[in-house]
Amino acid sequence: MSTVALPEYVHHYHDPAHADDRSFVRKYIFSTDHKIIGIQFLFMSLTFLLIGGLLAMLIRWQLGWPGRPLPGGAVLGETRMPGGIMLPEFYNSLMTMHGTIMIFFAVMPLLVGVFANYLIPLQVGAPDMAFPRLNMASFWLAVVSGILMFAGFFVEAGHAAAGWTSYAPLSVVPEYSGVYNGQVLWTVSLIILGFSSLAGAVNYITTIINMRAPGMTLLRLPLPTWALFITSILILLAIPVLTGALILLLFDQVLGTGFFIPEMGGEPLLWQHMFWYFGHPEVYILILPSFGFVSEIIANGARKPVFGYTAMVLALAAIAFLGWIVWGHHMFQSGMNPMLGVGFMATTMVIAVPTAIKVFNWIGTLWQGNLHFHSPMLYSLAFVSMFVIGGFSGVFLASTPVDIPLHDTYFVVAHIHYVLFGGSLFGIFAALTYWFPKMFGRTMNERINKIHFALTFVFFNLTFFPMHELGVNGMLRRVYDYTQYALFQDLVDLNRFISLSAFALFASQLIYAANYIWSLGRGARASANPWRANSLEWTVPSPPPHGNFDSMPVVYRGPYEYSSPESEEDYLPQDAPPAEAPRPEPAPTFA
Amino acid sequence: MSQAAAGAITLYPRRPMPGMGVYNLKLGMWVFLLSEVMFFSSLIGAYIILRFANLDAYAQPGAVLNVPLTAFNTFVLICSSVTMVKGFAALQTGDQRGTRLWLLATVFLGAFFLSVQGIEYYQLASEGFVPSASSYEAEGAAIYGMTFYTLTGFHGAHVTIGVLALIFTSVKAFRGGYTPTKLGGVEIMGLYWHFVDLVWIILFTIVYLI
Amino acid sequence: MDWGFPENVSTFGADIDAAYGAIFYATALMFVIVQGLLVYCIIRFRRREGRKAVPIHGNTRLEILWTVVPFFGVMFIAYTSASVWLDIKSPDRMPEDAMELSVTAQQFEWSVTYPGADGQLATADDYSTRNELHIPVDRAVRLTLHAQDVIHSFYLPELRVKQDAVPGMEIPVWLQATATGEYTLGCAELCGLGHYRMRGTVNVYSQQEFDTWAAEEAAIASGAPASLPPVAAR
Amino acid sequence: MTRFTRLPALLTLGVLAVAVAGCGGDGDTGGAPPADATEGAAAVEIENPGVITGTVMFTGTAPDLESIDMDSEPVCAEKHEGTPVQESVVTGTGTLGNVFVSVREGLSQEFPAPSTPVEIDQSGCVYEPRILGVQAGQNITIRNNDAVLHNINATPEANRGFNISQPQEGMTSDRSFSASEIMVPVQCDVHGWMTAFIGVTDHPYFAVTGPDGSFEIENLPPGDYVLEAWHEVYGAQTVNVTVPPSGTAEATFTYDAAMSASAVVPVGDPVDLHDHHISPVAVTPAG
Repeated sequence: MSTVALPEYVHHYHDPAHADDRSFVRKYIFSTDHKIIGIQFLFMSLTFLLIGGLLAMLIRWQLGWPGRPLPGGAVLGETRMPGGIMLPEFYNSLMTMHGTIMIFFAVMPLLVGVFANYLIPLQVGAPDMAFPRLNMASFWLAVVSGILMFAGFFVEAGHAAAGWTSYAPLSVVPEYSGVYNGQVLWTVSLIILGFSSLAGAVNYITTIINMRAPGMTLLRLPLPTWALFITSILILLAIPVLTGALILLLFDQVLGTGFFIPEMGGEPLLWQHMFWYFGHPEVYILILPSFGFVSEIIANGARKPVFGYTAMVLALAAIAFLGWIVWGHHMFQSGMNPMLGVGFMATTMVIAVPTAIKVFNWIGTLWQGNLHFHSPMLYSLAFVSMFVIGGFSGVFLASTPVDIPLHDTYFVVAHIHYVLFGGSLFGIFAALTYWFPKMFGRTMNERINKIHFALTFVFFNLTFFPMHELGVNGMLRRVYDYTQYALFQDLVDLNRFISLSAFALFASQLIYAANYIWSLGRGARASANPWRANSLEWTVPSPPPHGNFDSMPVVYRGPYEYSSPESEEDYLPQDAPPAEAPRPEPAPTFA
Repeated sequence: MSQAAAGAITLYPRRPMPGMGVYNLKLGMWVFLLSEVMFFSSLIGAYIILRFANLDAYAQPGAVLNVPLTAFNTFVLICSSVTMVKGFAALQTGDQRGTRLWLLATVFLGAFFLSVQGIEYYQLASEGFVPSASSYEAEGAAIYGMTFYTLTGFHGAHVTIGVLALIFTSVKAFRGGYTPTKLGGVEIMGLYWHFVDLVWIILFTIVYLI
Repeated sequence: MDWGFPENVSTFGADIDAAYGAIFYATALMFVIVQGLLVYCIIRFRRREGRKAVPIHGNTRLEILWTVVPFFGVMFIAYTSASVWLDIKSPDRMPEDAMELSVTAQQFEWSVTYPGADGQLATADDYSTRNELHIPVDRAVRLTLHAQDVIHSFYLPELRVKQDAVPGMEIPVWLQATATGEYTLGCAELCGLGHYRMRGTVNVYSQQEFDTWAAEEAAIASGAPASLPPVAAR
Repeated sequence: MTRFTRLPALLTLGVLAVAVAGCGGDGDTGGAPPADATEGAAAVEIENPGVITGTVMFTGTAPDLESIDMDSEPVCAEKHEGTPVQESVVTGTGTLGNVFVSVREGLSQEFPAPSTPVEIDQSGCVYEPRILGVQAGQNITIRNNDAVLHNINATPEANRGFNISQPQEGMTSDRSFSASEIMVPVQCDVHGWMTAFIGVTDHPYFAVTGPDGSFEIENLPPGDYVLEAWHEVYGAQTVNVTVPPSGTAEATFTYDAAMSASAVVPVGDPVDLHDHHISPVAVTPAG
């Protein structure tokens, strides 16, 4: 240990006597406070979530009523929906942007931008991130990127239409796609978003490694922080690969190079390898944080320690590691050497193992618990149930021969939505609701949340479960008008049913949005620890002041000491000194 | 646990946790460099794949590229790493003048490297080796030019950023901005510089020698 | 609408369907176990006043059990899948005496080239069809996929074939139909705004019918005027 | 492969971002002419206008036309009596049709684009007309008269191309080209046989011959001109003509069936105008 004292180590804790005298702009717009940045990310990504959902509704209109004019759809213009009839190129833009926006601008920033920012310093006991200004840059780069991505809808010849995977050469050559600047905007926007994610990841990793409070050993970290830590490592290592691939794509698009153009010596499959080398870790970036949130909330709801905490951490790490060696399973039918397919199938199958560990450990956490069904708990239980279905459909797709009929059909669409909506998004609902009192000092209306939960659960399954059936029947994804195929003509009724369910699903989300916005101003005041939870963020006021903690917290135990014999109450905060009773809290607001 | 209750501010003790034993800035730079490793890996990977797919399109070492000139340039860049180390060592012993001079030397060597690379590009371009398809006569050369300029160009961009950052660091050093107890800026500058140097050695081997 | 895959008319289709069925029953069993446990916990351990949860931190023996069992389960699936897969896709295992056809994909059509009377591709008596694949029943057919512009995917749902056609690559595919009739040919990889229209038919004939058809086509092809010089478009 | 270098796109990205906030409208209608533009060349007063009349002759035996296999598109096949053919060579008795004739050199005035659009139909899975002339900036109305998807993929060199679709019968789209270009190839990718060529000029002095090979270009200012004929199979030719005040000039082009072997049809690339003095009738193998 060096004896040189370096000022970099000094962190400012909150002083209640010292009023927060930052200007409005510094406090709420160009803020370096991790909590404000988290909330900024929150509203940005919720906006994109809404936009992405609206795009999906347009897609479902076309699939439910192929070629039928959408009432009022003509307002979108002659180049998109002339007379309300959707054009195929607009359909392709819609499904491309639905995927891109949901993955890069809704789910990823909701999981990482919002919760990594908000939770990590609070859960490790730090006053802020390691690099607050870098953190601010991360948010504003994401805004720039989002604006560029959205701008694509308004440029000549429309937005990117080569799918969110943007396979070359379709994404490169305008004569093939009919898209000109839209495709370039897509590429540039994602390059910028990559820098934003990178800035975030450097911050999260450094903060978790270096800024933990005394006593906060790695195996006392709450699981959300663990999940976000591993997610950050994935971002750190995966995003640069995407950036490299995107830069080559951009050169092909604007400078006339041909990295992915066979006539010029390029390789179309190189794009796929580079994209999926990033893309599969990306899938785990989109689910691991939800694993963390759900573990936290299930333990809280069950009033029990997480079953097999260490195994949970190891499983997270194992999933993240395996995520690097399975990318080829997206390319089984791509013309890749079939022997490689066998290898990728084997590694892909192995991922089921750590995933099974997590699922059984969640059930183990419920076992002999005292289950409080507050709304975050309901969302979390739905997460486990839906994610399991997404995992099982993954086994079908992982098996190379079974993938032959299922690849690029609605079976894949069902799979990704069971994982991303049934999984990630239920996890996000759980987390948004669970940490709402901490973020805004108020509580959401529990009854409305439960209505939202019930509607979402029902309509989610009515929307996406039948898609398995469509896929097994062979219905292709990314197809504007499947009735062109004689084989799929009798699928119209089922598609129409799915579309109606999807509309109801979308409408149900508006209930949550309304409740969220209403609760921001009118919700009941929240105490510091309404869920009677253990981790450090619940030891500070709701919302926490600038600088988070009055003084440095000291941690004595892990985060899941619920129903511990040490305590009279059924919870035991991480910073409560041994043999000291937990702070008195009012009765829980859920029931 | 020492809490210096100096006025309104509570100070973290020097090392609150058994972390990595390095301070934030240095850890952050290490973490960032990991992502840079992945970035260059992706470009180098693309280069290798494209080269194996178009073996005929790539010239033999020395047939197109000026290997001796670039070997000399590589030597220059390695020297700049040495001067960087010297600068940091001088700062640790409190030798302000040495720090400034070694930093300036590093700036000079970095800029020299870039100039030689610029001259090399100019020569190659005037011989017809440009990164587009139509201008170079050799068959299949498009892919060679594209990958060559992309790889070396991205490294050049990193060196450029490094030189600009070194100039900033040097100015700060001349203003006495670094002391033996406050040397984080120089140390992370060095980390970045050594990384860029290391990447070049790999690129030189792959692009010029193999 | 059927509840399973479309009717299978391919020799190896039965193996795929069997693999699908095996995974279906295995996952259905696991589905019942996991969701059943979940529902059981939710009902059995719902909140009761005055009851305190039991603070169990884990159980190593159980955890090892549910690590090892899924591992061998999925490895078994992977092992059985591998041979089916290689029989279908590996060029080494494709039938030697197959009829050779060439398939070219471009926006937005499939063109299939047949060897003429000489049985050889790339000779003068070749002829081709557009958006139609004509093959004899019970005979192995080996197709070489090409793509002109972007990536397409050669998709025959009833024959359980799906294989991307990538520009710059030649990708072999084989199949053997088991029943005559008209089936679906489609494109499974997004290839542009006309992607959804890039479909055609597979006509599986008896060998006799096929020979008749082939003779007719060959006659038309040889009698037809020499095609005009290509227009310098695209 | 022809591809745009879209470097300017990168540079305008920032502008685009602002444009989202600002315009929010439809940026894709293309260069529509101003509403008050009067029709055709009438906008420009020509003193003592002259006329060029002429014929495109054809010698040799015209080839049999390639038949189109429309089996996969019965909706279109029904619209044709007998087997539809690729109408690439349309001949009369010793004359050649579907030749695009236009003035290439000799004009000094500017001619505003007419406000009335020219129309091109897709009917029975062929383009009507196959050869179309249009002035730069003038709208082209593209109509789908078939109950199947057509896409219109225009791949010019000097202009911004487009690739749009019309999935339903009766749909129309308006597009225009901003720069003169002979010829812009147009292709339907869904029906690979569907081909059309659009000649874009920056003046109204062009014509497309009928099967009788005759053409007439009116209202020309008196003067010396280079006239070019373009045919998709037989290539391009140029000829010098002098138009007297208020008079008529004659011009004759002659194509031979044998030219198809050597002709490289200059699509997109303008012919070399300095070649025209060598011989009044010359096949210009461009490319």
